[in-house]
Amino acid sequence: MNRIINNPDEVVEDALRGYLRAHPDILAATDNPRVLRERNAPRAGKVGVVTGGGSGHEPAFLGYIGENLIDAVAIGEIFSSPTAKSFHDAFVAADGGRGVACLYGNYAGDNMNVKMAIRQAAAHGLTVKTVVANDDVPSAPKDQREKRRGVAGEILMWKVGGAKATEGADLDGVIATAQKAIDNTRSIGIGLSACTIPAAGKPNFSIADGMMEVGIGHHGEPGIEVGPIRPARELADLMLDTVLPDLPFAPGDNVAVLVSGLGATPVMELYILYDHIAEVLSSHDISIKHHFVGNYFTSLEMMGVTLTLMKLDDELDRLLAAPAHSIGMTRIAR
Amino acid sequence: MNRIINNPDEVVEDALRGYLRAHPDILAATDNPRVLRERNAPRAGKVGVVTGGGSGHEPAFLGYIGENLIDAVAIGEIFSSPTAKSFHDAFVAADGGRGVACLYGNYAGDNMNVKMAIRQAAAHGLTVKTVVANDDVPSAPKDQREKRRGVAGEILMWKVGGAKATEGADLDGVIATAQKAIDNTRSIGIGLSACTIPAAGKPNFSIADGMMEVGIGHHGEPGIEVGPIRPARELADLMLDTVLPDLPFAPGDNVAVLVSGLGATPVMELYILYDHIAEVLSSHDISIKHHFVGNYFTSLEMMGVTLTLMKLDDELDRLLAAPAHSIGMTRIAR
Amino acid sequence: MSSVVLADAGGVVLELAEVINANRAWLSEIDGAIGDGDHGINMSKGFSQAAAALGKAGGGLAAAFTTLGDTLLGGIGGSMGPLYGSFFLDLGSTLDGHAVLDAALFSKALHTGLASLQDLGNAKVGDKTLLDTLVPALDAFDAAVAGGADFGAALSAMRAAAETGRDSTKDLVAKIGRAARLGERSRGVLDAGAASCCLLLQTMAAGLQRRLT
Amino acid sequence: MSSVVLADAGGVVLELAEVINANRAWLSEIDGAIGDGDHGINMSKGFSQAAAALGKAGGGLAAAFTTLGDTLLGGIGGSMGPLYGSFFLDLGSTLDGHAVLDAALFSKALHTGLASLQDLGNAKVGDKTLLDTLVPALDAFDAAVAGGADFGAALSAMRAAAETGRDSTKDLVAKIGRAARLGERSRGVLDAGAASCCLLLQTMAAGLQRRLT
Ligand SMILES: Nc1ncnc2c1ncn2[C@@H]1O[C@H](COP(=O)(O)OP(=O)(O)O)[C@@H](O)[C@H]1O
Ligand SMILES: Nc1ncnc2c1ncn2[C@@H]1O[C@H](COP(=O)(O)OP(=O)(O)O)[C@@H](O)[C@H]1O
Ligand SMILES: [Mg+2]
Ligand SMILES: [Mg+2]
Ligand SMILES: [Mg+2]
Ligand SMILES: [Mg+2]
Repeated sequence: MNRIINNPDEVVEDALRGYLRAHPDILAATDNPRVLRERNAPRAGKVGVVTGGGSGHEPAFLGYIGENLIDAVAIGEIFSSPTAKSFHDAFVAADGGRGVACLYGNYAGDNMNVKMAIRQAAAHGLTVKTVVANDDVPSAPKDQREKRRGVAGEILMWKVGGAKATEGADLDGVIATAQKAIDNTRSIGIGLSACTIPAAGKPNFSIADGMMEVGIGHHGEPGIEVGPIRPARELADLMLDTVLPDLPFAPGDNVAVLVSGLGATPVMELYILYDHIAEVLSSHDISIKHHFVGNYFTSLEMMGVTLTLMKLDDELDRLLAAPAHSIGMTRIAR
Repeated sequence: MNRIINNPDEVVEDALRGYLRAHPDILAATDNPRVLRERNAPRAGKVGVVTGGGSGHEPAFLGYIGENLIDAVAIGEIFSSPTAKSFHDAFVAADGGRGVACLYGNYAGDNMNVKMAIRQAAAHGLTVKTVVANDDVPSAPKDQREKRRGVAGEILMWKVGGAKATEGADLDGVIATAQKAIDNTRSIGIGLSACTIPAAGKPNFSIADGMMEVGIGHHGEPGIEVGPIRPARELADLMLDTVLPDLPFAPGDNVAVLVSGLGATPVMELYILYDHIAEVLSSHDISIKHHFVGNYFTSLEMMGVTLTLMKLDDELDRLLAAPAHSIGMTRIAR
Repeated sequence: MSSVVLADAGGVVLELAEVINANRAWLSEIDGAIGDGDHGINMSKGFSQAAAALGKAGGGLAAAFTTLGDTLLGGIGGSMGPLYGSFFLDLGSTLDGHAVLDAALFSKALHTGLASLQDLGNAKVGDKTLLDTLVPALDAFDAAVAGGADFGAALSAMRAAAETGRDSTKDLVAKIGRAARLGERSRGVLDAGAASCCLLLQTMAAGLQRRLT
Repeated sequence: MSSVVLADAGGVVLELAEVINANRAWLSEIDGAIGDGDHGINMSKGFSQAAAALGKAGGGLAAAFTTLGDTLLGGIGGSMGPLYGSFFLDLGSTLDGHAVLDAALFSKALHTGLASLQDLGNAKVGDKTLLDTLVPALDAFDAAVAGGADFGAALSAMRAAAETGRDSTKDLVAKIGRAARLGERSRGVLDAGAASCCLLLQTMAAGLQRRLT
């Protein structure tokens, strides 16, 4: 394990110090060392937008703290849900008096900790409602959508939810729009190599040389098929063949496309893949209105890629276009 | 080799198609498929700013095409200098009538190809002057600075040179400032794992588990010391102990700091390192005025990191602060 | 020999922390086979924090369980934080206000904890989780008591059943948690949570047995 | 038997492309030992492009060399593009306007090419580069001619010297290029450019010998 760390059990603490030091124009600390907030949060009169999750996915989650995006984030150990206490403290850090929208991903630990945090918040009169992202198509059949994991689609959900909150919507409005966002979003990942949690010191799964794991999860959760790597253009087909029929996306649709590396895949390869994806979408008469190509949601030093598609209506289009500034994503007004 | 590619000999072509498709708001094609230009280049009356280099370092080089940055880039094969013809065509693409500043890195191939390209340009009356980045301290002793490689310091040189050209400086002015920028810049890299050129199919060097190569080059060029990996805080010391005395940087100095991952190192580790670097600099009474932490200049899927320090005067400070928008770096006016 | 004086028994929680720390690597290794290899890390982080919070003596057992539960909830996150956290919180609140722990109170505490754990985690016996240790261990305890065993003997029955329960997970296919997606591939190895739960129940039983008066 | 009719000899360049393509993997392997493992890839890319540009016949040799030089310069970049590119461009321009190639003209062409190559690359014999093949090969050719050998015999001398030159790089420490930073670690293996240069000179010599009239 060749890593730039001190004590492997303290990588999160050590990194958070660096993030805070590097981005005082965006981030601020809170009393809970595992909760960061947008430096102007809470904003009075705005619905607070919160997320949280395990570390090792940077720039997710804290990289999406920013104006028009996320107000506060609860930060867990590597690949491990934040505590109920951290979720609760993030709610408090984001609360501007109109309630808090907790937009997070569907993982057992997160579900339990959020549930307990909401109980705690309710006890002192803070209303928190949730949207649970479940965009990862291969993680369960369509008729069990509630079992699907949340993956990079969360980023688009945050972008939409954050912009909606800034527009002044009330809590139910933010929740409804974020729910619509994720309901119209589908993802799939392909893993090309394993990764190592520093405290574990060795990878807890493996992908052989020349092989890929289709449908892999963000923590190396097994996918639906292990097989020899195919050329990029076939990977694009394979990913779209899984994602398109599931919603389904149809000719004439406008979409947002997010191609995210899992960490170690060279960025040029994401562009190779994006080129094919754009080509196939255009052949289906599906128009890309927004696109993101880069390392937006990673899994430490895993090689591989995720594809996320969101079907747009006018509202989602407008909210995705809204300017935003964060470590992980900057949208400039045009 | 677990990669998202088609024909390994055509990764550059395939990726360029994707880059062009994804960023029409920034990039434009030229007649030479290995030359990209800023979409509004050439800008009449502005000194053209050009760079070029091998591929596999993304977002370098093409990721720094943008307003206030680079006008045109010559693109080589993976880790291999662009052709003389491509450098020449990039000069033409950037030429707004006031000459062209070619700001590139000190590699044998680039030196030769730029030299031939300049001859070709001179033959039809286009003046091109160069600044050759040589910021990589471990690559040669101080009294042989002309032998040192150019590494991530090039990015700061481009930022400075690009902003200077936009301010309306003439060719000599842009060259003088870019030269000043690189003369005040020092870098060092530490490699933690090897990388594989797709067309080669296997790594051409290796770094053992638990070992690091101090002073490694951007293509895996051997460094000055191979030894067991040390904790992040000692790596920060080691890097600064090499870089600080070389210029030298002194108490009271204002600096820009760039911590760039080599590709596969998780971004959180760059922040762990940055935190220590900032701490040590502050203990030396050196003030960080600008900082960049992320994957700014990579080497395919190598693990590792480079540290770059630039000593600032008022002009360098102003030019680094100027807004810019590119794939690899966005600076928002504040 | 059928009850424990609670005011002196906080040390039991320190013993739990000890056994978890001693088995940190082993628990992670089991988790590594079909999970993400961090169960030992997660557990030892939380239990060490709790031990530190309790200090050397450990105080009363009710307060010690509450501290452990609070620390797990506030300190480790993941699934174990809320699951073991609410379990131990419930143990603490059930014992709170009592001077002595007997078989009936112990059973009530464990049932309360189990209910929270199931409410939160939605798992059931056979899903290859820590419930496959906890539920049969508790059943064995209750059965022993119903059969006339005293507290100490019932604790011995619980210890044996915990181990059998833990081992039962070897042949199970995971239905919940990270390992669930492995399907048949998850068969043949122990479940990490079942292993830690066995350590906890056995150590708790032994600790209480030593304190029986 | 002492000259080659240039108008028919463009096929020599196709033979150069053939030998480079046939040795693509080997050249990359040599480069991989102390360089970055792409010499075969780079060379075969440029030479294949040139062969394609020339078509089947190859035309006159002067034009074929010029096409090769242009293609290398415009097509492969790196160090090999400008170095081999200007070398072959010079061969082409030296031969241009001549009907036949004799020993004197061949020597002049190689010397012109060598001069550009050295002007551009700043390497010298002993630095462990292609010059360690090219310079002794050219010297041997000149010496043979000076000693009274005809063109064909001088080409044979050049072939032998190219191989000796190539092999001499095995014991050298690289002074230039990527391998230079390896210092002593670069000793013990051939230099990739010296190997490709040997293939080129030997194939060129053989091709010219077959065309001697
Ligand atoms: N819903 C659940 N109910 C009960 N136990 C569970 C549940 N989900 C997971 N577990 C237990 O958690 C253990 C894994 O814990 P740990 O490795 O610490 O957390 P994580 O899975 O987040 O890495 C599993 O072995 C299993 O026994
Ligand atoms: N300055 C130079 N002069 C002559 N030959 C050189 C010079 N630099 C490098 N070479 C030759 O180039 C060869 C490497 O070529 P190649 O692998 O294609 O390029 P790169 O080093 O850019 O990967 C070396 O083996 C050496 O013979
Ligand atoms: Mg975990
Ligand atoms: Mg090369
Ligand atoms: Mg685990
Ligand atoms: Mg090479």
